[in-house]
Amino acid sequence: MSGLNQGDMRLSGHGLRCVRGGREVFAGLDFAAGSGEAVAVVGRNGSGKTSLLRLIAGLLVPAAGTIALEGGHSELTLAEQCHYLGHRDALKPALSVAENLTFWADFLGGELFDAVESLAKVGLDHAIHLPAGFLSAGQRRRLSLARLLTVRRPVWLLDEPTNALDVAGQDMFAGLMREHLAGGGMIVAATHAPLGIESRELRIGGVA
Amino acid sequence: MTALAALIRRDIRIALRVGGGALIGVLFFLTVVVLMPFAVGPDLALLSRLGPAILWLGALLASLLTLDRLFMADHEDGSLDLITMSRTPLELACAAKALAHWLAAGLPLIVATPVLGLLLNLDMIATAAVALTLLAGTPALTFTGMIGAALAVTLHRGGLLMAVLVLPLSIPVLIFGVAASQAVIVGPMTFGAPFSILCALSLVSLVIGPFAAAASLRHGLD
Amino acid sequence: MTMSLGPYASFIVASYAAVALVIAILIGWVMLDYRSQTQRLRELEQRGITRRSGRSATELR
Amino acid sequence: MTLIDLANPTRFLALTARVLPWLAAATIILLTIGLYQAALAPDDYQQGATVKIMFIHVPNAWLSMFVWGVMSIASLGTLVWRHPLADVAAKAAAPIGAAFTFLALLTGSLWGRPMWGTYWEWDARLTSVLILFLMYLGLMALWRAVDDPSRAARAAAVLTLVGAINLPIIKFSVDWWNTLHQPASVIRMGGSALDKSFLIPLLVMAVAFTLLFVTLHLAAMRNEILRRRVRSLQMMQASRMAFSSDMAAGSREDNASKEAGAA
Repeated sequence: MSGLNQGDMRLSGHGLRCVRGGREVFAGLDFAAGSGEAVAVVGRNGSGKTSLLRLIAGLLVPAAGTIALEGGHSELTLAEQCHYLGHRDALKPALSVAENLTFWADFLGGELFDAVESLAKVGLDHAIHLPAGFLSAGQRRRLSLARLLTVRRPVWLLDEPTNALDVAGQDMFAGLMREHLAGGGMIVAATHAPLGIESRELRIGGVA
Repeated sequence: MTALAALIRRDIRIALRVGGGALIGVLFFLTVVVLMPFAVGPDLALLSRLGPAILWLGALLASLLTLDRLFMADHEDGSLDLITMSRTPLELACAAKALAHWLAAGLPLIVATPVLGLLLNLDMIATAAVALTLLAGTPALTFTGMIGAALAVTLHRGGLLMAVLVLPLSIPVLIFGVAASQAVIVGPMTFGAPFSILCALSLVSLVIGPFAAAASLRHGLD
Repeated sequence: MTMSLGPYASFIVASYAAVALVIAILIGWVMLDYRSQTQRLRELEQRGITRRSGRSATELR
Repeated sequence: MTLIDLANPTRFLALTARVLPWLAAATIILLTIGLYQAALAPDDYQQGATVKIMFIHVPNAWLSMFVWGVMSIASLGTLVWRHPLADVAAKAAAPIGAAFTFLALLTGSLWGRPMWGTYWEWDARLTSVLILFLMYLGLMALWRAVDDPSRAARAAAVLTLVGAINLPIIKFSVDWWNTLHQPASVIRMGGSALDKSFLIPLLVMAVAFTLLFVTLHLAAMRNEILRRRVRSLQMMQASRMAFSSDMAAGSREDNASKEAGAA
């Protein structure tokens, strides 16, 4: 994990306002996370948890406010230093598990970690040659997690990451997140269920 | 560079695997061309005069109709989000995807052209001329069609709407493609002039296509 | 034995050759496919994946 | 051995293994005899030696229709009797049928060149075969488009049967279209008036090619059954991993890294 940390990093947003389809989702939102910290975004359905993650990932443009990563790589944008794990798995059923993972490793680039070891960590190591279409929902999620491990990014943006994972999978995932934080990474997770790690709570959209 | 090569490799692989649509385009091309004589009659002299036009129309429809899933599939499974976020400029990624599509679906059309030329009673030189113009012109079709494919993602609609949007844009390519092949068969024009315009159209679309598609995709994200 | 095939000998030879070639491709495809499927079954069995009946999947007799 | 006995794929595989060598041997013997007789057959007074192309063109044309017939029966088996091997038979037959149809077109075109002066004439008979070829290709595309064979089987069966009903209609329309535009087709085979010296080798070749199809079809069906076994075993492997993933990491690691190296 040494390569991740170029000193202390700090991800912060100020006065964020998000408008989707003419409707204001939230406004005046502030948040911050330093190296080794996790933020759990909570709130009722439709309160804008996913929108916040997509704002940070650069997939949505904020109507007002700024998001910045201090101490990160100077030549890269914020989005390029983020991992985004959304509802959809970004997997191709026709390709094998290994082909899916090595594609993202080759395409996303940057600092890489061994793909086979990542698959072993998420418990998919003997499915390497199976088509991803044969995997169950939980196994597909594990394969997506392997992408987070193989391609190194300091900021993890996780949208309901424990969805479809069984109890053992959730434990495994909590371990991976702890490892990431210990290496100086940051996590912003939108979640209903407890994350399984120590985290700061960011409540949006009022009381649930 | 490895990133783009990986993207091209992946898209070609998916197109050739079970469920991929690479060869359906050729089959469509074949079917459209075979349908024509039933409409215009089996007169070989007539067919050989219409041959280049029929082949060009078939190739045009085949390469555009296979395009509408170009970005849609990646959008539906979330891959497009990751591609947008990546360190590879979205314009280059779009160009790579279009190139992969052309290799998997456009090249087979050109390979199939000689066989279809036989059915339409085109002689060797005419067939070669049509194949050459298709080789020069189909990249233009793919790269302009890509804009429509990107709009389809933005608008959440594929299929016919895309065809309606893109077909008018492909008229110049059709004009000069058919003109160049006709020039070889009947004259009176030279082959060179329309063919160089066709090549120029391809080059222009290679530049415009990726930028327009990337711009459309960026605005279409939600 | 020599046959006189007339002025169109090349067409006759070409059609027989084409038929031979395509049939050879068909036979080759069937045989290679068989080999690759049995190979994959054997690999799967080595990894301890067996059929419910407990019998070998490649077993034919 | 009744149809019910054959419903068990394992028993079918056993039968195939026993029968295939004999079928292959019979095919080779008949083909040799047929080719020998075809070589000895006299030249036609009108067409000269090109009539020799008939001995391979006609069997291929016959098979192009026969295979669709086989697939139609198999499709009935899928839709009506729900015979477990029916869709295997239908799927395995499609590429072989397409290959024979392609050969019928190719030899027809090579035969037509000396007769007509062009490789291709929009002659009613050739055109119908061309449409049949397109339908074979479409059917193969359908099989390829869906990953799960049992789901594809229904769609393919419906399409095959619709095709079988439509083929005579297509043939009729094409004939009508053709006579509208030009006088009847150029090649005049005397039909039943065909001379015995042609008829016997032709029949032998037709039987030999039919046997060839049966041999290839059985072998392809065997491959298809094995392919489905691979598929179901892989699915089992995928679902088994879910249970073993927690303890798996250690014991299987060297195995896995070896595979990744191979990939």
